[in-house]
Amino acid sequence: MSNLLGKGMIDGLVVTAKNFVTSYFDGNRKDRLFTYQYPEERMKLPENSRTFPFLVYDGTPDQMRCTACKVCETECPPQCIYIVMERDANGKPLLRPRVFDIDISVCMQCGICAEVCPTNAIKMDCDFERSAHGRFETLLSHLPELLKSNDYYHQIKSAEATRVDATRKPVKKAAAPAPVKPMPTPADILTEDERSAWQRGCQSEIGTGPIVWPPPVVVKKKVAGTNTEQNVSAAPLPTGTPWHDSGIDIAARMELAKDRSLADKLMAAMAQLDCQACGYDCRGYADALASGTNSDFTLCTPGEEETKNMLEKLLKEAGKL
Amino acid sequence: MNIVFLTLSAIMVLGAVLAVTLRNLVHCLLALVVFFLGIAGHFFLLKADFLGAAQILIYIGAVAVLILFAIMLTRNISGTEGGRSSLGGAWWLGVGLASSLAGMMCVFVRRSELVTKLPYGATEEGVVKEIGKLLVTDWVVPLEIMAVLLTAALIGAVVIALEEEKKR
Amino acid sequence: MSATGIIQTQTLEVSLGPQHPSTHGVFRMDVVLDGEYVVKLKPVMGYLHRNHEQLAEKMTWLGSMPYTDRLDYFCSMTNNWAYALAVEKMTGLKVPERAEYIRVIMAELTRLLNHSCAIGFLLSDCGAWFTPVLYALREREWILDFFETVSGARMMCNYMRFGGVRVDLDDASLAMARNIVARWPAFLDEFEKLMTENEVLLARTQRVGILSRNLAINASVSGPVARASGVEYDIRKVDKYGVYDRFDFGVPVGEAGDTFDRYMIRILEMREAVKILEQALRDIPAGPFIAPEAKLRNFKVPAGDGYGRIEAPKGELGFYLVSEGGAKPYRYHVRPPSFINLTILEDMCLGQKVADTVIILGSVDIVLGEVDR
Amino acid sequence: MDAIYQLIHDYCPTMPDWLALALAILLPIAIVMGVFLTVFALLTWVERKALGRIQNRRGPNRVGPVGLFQPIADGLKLLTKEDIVPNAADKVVHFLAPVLVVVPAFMVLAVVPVAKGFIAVDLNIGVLFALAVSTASVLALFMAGWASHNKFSLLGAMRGVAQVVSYEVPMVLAAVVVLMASGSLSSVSIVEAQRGLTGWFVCKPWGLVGFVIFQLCAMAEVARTPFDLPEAESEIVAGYHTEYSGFKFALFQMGEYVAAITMGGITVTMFLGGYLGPGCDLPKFGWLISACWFFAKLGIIVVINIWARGTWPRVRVDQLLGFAWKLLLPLSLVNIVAMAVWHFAPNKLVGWVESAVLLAVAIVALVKINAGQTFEKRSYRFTS
Repeated sequence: MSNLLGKGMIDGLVVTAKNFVTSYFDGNRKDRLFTYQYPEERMKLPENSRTFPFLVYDGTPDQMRCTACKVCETECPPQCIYIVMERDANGKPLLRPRVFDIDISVCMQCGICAEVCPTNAIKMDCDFERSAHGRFETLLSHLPELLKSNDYYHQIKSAEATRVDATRKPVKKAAAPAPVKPMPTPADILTEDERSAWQRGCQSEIGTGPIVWPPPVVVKKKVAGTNTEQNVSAAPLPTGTPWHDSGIDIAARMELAKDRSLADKLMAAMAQLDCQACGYDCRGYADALASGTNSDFTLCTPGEEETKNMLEKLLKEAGKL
Repeated sequence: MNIVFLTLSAIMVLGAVLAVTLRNLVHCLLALVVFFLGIAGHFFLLKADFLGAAQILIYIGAVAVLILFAIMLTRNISGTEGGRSSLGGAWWLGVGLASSLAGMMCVFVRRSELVTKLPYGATEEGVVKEIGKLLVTDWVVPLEIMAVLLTAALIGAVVIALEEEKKR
Repeated sequence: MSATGIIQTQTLEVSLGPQHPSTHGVFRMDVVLDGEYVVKLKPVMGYLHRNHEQLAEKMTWLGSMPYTDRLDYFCSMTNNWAYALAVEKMTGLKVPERAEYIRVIMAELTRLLNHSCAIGFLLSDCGAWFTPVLYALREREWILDFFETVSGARMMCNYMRFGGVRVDLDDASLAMARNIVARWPAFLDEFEKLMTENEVLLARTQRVGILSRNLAINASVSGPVARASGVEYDIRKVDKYGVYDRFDFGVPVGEAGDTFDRYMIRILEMREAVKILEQALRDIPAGPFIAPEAKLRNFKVPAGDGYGRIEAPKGELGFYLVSEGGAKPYRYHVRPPSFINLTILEDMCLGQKVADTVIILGSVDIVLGEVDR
Repeated sequence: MDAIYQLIHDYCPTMPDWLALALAILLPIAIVMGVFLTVFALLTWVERKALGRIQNRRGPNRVGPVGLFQPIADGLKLLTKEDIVPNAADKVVHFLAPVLVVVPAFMVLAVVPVAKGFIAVDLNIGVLFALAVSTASVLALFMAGWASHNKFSLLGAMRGVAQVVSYEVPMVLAAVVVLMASGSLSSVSIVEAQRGLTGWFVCKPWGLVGFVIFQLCAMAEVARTPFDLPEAESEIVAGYHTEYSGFKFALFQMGEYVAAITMGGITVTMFLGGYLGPGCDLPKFGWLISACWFFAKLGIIVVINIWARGTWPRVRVDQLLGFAWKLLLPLSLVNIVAMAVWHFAPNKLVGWVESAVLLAVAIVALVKINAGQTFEKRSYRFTS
């Protein structure tokens, strides 16, 4: 201990005095005065810094990279992403999202969506000035706001964007046909309560069963001989593609598809995300494998090992390998 | 001068009456402090600055605080427990006693020669010096007795506190 | 006045918290005071309960990783590591050597960050008007900048992955880390000069809030709190997880187990952490930063259970996981050091002054995100 | 007062006599109030700025140049804030307390000689008046704490009362030395008694000890760190003013800061030679130079206060009271003896040596007795 009582207190005074004086003669500003005077001066954000996700497009917003594969929607820990794939009049997937919403009041900026995206479509932005007056609508980002050009991506994260550009395979995508009729947004079909629950990310509050999306078109049809009307689905959803759900494992899917054609079986083995990582949509890849125009069964990235093994097994059984 | 005197006196009387009639002990104490302040004001009015300052220092700074600690040790501070009024049944007796005492005081003060001359020939400026001299000459025995008394009280307080400490 | 002549006083029940400047979050202490002495203290927790464990059981294995950041929000890196360690034990994933070194670097930097702020807040609780905290925060800025450069976020790093780490350390970031390590001893010297020998601090902390060695062991207290009471227990030495067996460092152990010891142990631990960091930054090998067989999507863990524990800055942080072989954990349990260390708060506070409870709480170093989960 | 009356009379002979008299009384009070309110506003700014720099922050820097108008912004903000009175509070007492905090603080100003020949009221018991009036703040403090009906407030108030009452004793005893040396209670005579190169009382052994005791007691009396227990924010939230908001809170702050300034003023008057300094006797601008001297010395005291606040932790309540009763009180008693020794010494040198030795022995003995078992050196072992 100090031999003189009071020395410790004097020492402390010396330290604070030194800090007081040197804060005025601070060559390297971060040695003493470490705060940034925010609106005037801004920190240079490191390239890795992440805030909220955005979607990258090449060229024009039409050429978005996203294929609506829903990998990010599945993996997102707080479940703040909502995707609806665009389909043409016949229900054929167009490999692009019609609805892509991110609720940034729920998003926790973990960046897992960007990590798991097979097409490098979703990336993390650096823009942190996202405060808004409302809690719901203003903090819900829709597709148009989410889409940012590849140039913007280069601008904020040049090294990473260059790396991505070098590894990206060009994706053949059909030019977007004019949509037949506008797809209802959740705002149109959900009740007020359900909508707010959805916006709060409380999916469990909405109805009891899983949300069927897009909603089946329902027409009223007179039942013969009576005055009653019956609800009949006008255009049933395209069948034949056992619904992929992380709850349905591959064995169950194969069971569902066991009486179907080879192409259907192959497709059931896939992740069925239409992510285009293979260069086709899932149906196209299944057809190509079944017809033998493509024999590489390892292309389904989202499906990973189990899909590869199953595809190999199915193709071997069919004698295609 | 008269206005100041009358106002001060009125405040004092009010404070004194409130101090005995209010239910809440802390309010009583605050009323008492008003009364003390009035006395100090009177001293200043009489150009007895030293006494005025001493009045504030001792009565407000010390006595009132002492009473305060005593109040804090009692249970029923807010005066809400128990139904009885703070004025007992014989309040008229108190009023009578107090007014007769006041009357007697008036008579004796009027007759006293203290009113007409400053004691011991002290000048206005030299009051403090004069008081000091008197305290260590003529009044040294009472002063010492008081000092012993206070010391004894202090030691007593320490002893009680020590017992408390031992119990812990 | 009672018959014995001793003044009988009423006790006063004060609820310190949940809104109180020094309860380090929404924590409540129901204190019964006799004068200023504490005669009874009941910690009340749960104000920040966020259903962490249940959430994790509804989420993919990877999805829980960013949530572990939010446990002890000062030390997201070590939280990540403990979780990753538990999962790696269950899957048998081998972590590449470079990743192990990166993990050590991150964990020890987290230790520096946590301890400097912990003692800063402790001194602030002593009434030092925020000066020590701001000095600690000033140095913490460097570490946070480093974390942001590497992981993309300052506090919610979400950096570790099963089988490695998410982003490699390039040369620039390594230089940044070396710079931090080089300037830290100077900061510690300044900090110690500011406070360690201050007589007021000594009077406030020495022989205040003593935790006996036996009680520390019986209550399974861990981390600096236990070591200040003379318990020689450091998981870095006991388990030698990661590559900790390769570094030469000591574990400081105190005698008295009072608040001052808990303060000093943290300072000494920081000095040891600097030693580890110097060695790790010198020896870090080249190689992959994540195991090649590690995968992100559709990650599944074979059925079974596993307990991964590390020496987090606050003590033993453990994750007990049960898997049924699916994409989600069947059971997910956290052993948070702050929570366990908090259980002995009453024993330390009894007979102390109300002002002491605050600094005793500060010396335990809790983060409510971890206590309430 | 008389000088001003004369001045008014000279320049404005037509003014009625009663008005001139009233002006002569009110003008110095107004000036002193104005000056010290400005100083108060400045002090809050200086304190925040200096604390900021000590803590590696910038301090206020948004309102006006270098944040100079921050006090005005603060005042406006507090004025416009909602005034919240707890339901269970004693409404009248709760309202009176902040007013009563400010009054004594300003009353003390009356006897502080700010410049040569400038004092609001030259009472012949000036110092006693200052000490007496400043004790009255205890009551305001207690009223605030008790009326709020909040346990933290009550704890803070009881701490405050105990603290002020305890530190009053050594403070008065430390002041006694000065009264002995100057032979007067009037603040002006005390200042005038300190003329000369080493005339300041602080330059004498008993004066130095008295100054340190007085300064420590003053810090305790106005609840400055390390004695800020009545409002120790880490323990009892905000102490006695926990339940105050808006302008009432502003009044508490004002009372506290003005009390800190006036206490500093009293310290300067008693130990640092008040307004004395080279040039203070110049015929023409003597008053200005002396005022500068006074405020410069006051500045030093204020800086010490801020510096201590930015550095030291707070003591505990039993240590606080122990410090007053076990160390400061005996020391101030010895200090009086030392003053007597000095006074009756045959010559200056002997007096110097005698009182210095006496005080040194007393300090060492008291520290030994009190701090003997308090601090211990610790060593730590490392296991590997």
